[in-house]
Amino acid sequence: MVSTAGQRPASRDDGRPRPPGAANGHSDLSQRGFPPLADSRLRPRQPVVILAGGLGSGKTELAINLCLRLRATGDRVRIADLDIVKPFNRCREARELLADAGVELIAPPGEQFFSDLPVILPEIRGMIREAGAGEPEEMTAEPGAGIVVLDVGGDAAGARVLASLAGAFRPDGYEFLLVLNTSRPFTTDLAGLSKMCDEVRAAAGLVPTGLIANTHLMDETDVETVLGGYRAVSELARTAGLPVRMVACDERLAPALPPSSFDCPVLALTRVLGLPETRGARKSPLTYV
Amino acid sequence: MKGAEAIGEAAIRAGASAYFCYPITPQTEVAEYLAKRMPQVGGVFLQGESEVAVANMLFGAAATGKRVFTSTSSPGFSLMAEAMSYIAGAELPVVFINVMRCGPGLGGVLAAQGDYWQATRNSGHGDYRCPVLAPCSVQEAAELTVQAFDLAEKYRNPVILLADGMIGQMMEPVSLDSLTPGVPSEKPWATTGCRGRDPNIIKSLYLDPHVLEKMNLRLSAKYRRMVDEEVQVELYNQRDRLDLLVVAYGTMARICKTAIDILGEEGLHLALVRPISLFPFPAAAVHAAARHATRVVTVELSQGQMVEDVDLALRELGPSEFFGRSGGVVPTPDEVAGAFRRLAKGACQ
Amino acid sequence: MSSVTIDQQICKGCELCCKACPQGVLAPSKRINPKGYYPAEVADGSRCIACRLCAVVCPDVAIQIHVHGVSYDFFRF
Amino acid sequence: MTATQTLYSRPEALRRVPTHYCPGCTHGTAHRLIAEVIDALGIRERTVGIAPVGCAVLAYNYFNCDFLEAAHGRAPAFATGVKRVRPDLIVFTYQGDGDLASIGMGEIVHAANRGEKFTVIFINNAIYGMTGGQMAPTTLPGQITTTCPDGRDVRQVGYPIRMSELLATLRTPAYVARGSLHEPGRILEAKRFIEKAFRYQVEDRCFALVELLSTCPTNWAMPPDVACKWLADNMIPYYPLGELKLPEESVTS
Repeated sequence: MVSTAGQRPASRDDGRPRPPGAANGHSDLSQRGFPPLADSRLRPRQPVVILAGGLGSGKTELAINLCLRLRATGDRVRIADLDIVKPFNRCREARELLADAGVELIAPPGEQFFSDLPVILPEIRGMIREAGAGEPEEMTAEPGAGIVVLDVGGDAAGARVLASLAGAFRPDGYEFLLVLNTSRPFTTDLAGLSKMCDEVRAAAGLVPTGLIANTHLMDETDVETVLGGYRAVSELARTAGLPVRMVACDERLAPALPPSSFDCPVLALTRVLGLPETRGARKSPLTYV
Repeated sequence: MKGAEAIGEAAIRAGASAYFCYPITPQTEVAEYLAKRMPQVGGVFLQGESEVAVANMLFGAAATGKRVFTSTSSPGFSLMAEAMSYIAGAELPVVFINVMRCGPGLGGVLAAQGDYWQATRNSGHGDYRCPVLAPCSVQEAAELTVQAFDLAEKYRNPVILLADGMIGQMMEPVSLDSLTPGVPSEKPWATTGCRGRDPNIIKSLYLDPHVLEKMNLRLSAKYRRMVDEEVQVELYNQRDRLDLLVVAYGTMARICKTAIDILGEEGLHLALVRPISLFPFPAAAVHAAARHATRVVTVELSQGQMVEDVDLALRELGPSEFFGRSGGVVPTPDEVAGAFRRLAKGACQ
Repeated sequence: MSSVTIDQQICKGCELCCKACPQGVLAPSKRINPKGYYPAEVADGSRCIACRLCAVVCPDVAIQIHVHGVSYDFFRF
Repeated sequence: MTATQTLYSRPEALRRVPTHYCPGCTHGTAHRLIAEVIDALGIRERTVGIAPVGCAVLAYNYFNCDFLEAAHGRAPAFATGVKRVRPDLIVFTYQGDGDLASIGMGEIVHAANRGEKFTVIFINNAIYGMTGGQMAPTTLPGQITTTCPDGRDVRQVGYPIRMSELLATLRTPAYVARGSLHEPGRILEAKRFIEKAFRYQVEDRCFALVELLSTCPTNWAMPPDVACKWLADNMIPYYPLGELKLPEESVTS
């Protein structure tokens, strides 16, 4: 009565090569630490960085990585969890990891931490305004400056939250980066990417300032996946008149990428949120403080 | 793909031509995905005024012989129970996807497995059963969605896909090309206008108690056939001698596998039986595996529901130990491994 | 010349037709039928003017109306 | 013309079987009018009817077309399901006042508001018939039922709901009319309303609802002819007859 479905090998026994530790989810991310940003081109050009894009494009993993790397470089980093779309895989789930590293997380307090209510804390508006008050060069040119990262929910639905914060952003005082994964449904070709870009722009009421190519297929990502994604995003960049700010990819794959392939820097990502069975960022059941 | 999207796309591959829904966290992504996709494939997408209405729309649409489905989460699933009874009674094929959240009452939006009883016994009134399939990965969610449509048609019965928020939100690569839906069968019973035949009437009311009992006996034979033919189970790490046998399904089974691996490195032999079909429950597989184990533990994201089926399956070997968290608290692999370690070592003493 | 027939299997004896007939053609039967009630029956068929009002009010569709020979359709509805 | 001619006989869309309705109950009249309209429009072989919970639950035994049996109040949701996946079929629901105006209030309002292109026949006899004469949402002020033995007290349970008026307020184009089945002239008028309601669907125009004031001699505790008079004297003043909404008149912008 054991079906064929049941005889499929369990996911970890499928023979694919995996880095040590991660295979059993044994890596302790807080002990391991995150390295400072080596390539200065990865540094934000403005004190406020908005990360938006399609649902499941990898915004949150990217936001957490960027924050931890900037923190390691010496910046004061604050990250606002603005995901009002879904109650799973939000950056608040890396609360312990961020706190250990000294990154300030702004997420709803108390039991609202767990809700899917559209809770936009009033201090977020203040934080954006305050961060944008100084001269941009002073703020971001050197490590030690204050940086605010806004991790926005997916698709146009998630980007609407930005429209509600209109007025807080100083013109030219923010970077609005679209994270694009061209292996996701609806964004596999130029038409889909353009549509996503337009919808997010319309919903946010802000004009994007750059693109991030983050094409991946989780553990099945290979070099060609990343290169193909970069090509598609570059095509969009030409049509939309926007720069590709960076390519992001899993740290395990980054060394294999030919450096000459890109006109932009590469951000190597450490998988943080992971799956429920991994022993990564989650040291205990999710709690708030 | 995310689990929610994979379910939606798999349903389209399975030939679903209509999807009715009412938004509820944590599965609204299915609706949002299909709002875009159904029009592209010429299918029907409709957001109804309530889960009550949605489930009854499914009755009407299924009565025409089309493949139809919905997705919801626990409180919405309760509201659909009325129509499920009628759909089971009228013998219509409909797929219900329940992405469970916490309860009771409004509960919370995080992952839980508290609707096991509701799904595997029956959600509504009367003497009926539905096949219940519980995926533990995005790929499996897609495959079981396709299977659900085929099963619904095979038995002319509602079929439930029971997942939790973790499965719905999890992103994993999916191969949709491997999905092989069965060919939709002829449906001479469908209400499509009586041209060239006598009128078809789809109903579940039989006033004569003897006629009604006969119908119930016929349905009950159908449910027994499901028990004989539709059991699905995954066995993980089976050995001849086990320190502990674990029974878990869905997301909880994934966490248990990591815990089993952790203890394996410590020299403890643990195995997992993961029911894929919750009804019919893989009782024989549980019993067979348990004969090699000194102890059995059932692990759930609830305070203990499936454990009753495990106890029934264990018969003379039972009862099972139980470990569960609820309220949306998902235990870490280390926490689960700790519980297993205590049970396994306790068993050795 | 017209005639009214009442299907005794279908009629339930509600008498709405008897009340509706402007000519007094129909009346309740004086004999109880095998089902235990008094169905409507044609008391004086010669007075029928084929107005069809009996059929219009009959909730049980028990009435048929036929016209023999030349008929003038005075009641068009 | 010299041959024998049949001036009136049973429509094809109605089977020749005795109904279970009480003597003088106007459900039968409503069934006949619908069947005549189905015949007149030549749509019997592509019609799907939806029976309610209530006295008319067995309607599928009487009509000669495909039929579904709905859960209490949910017939408009059933009809939505059928019509959305098979717009070529002609779909009608047949619902009583408890079914449509009480437990099924949500379904009917939203189906009408979405402009679902099916036809609703709403039988209003101001009482729950099947369950034995309890108060309905349409029971008249002061009217005695088993659950308001001293007469409906509007201070306790509010006034009867005028469903047709309520639905006619919706912005979505629709056809809404109220007829009555208590006398020949009104029955013929009701048939015109029903025919119009089905024709709008055949032409794929709009949602259509015809409310039919009906009698319940048994639960009203009066003989059929007295019930017809009671309807005329008591119901019509509260539930005025006529067409309440035409799709042509609706504001569509």
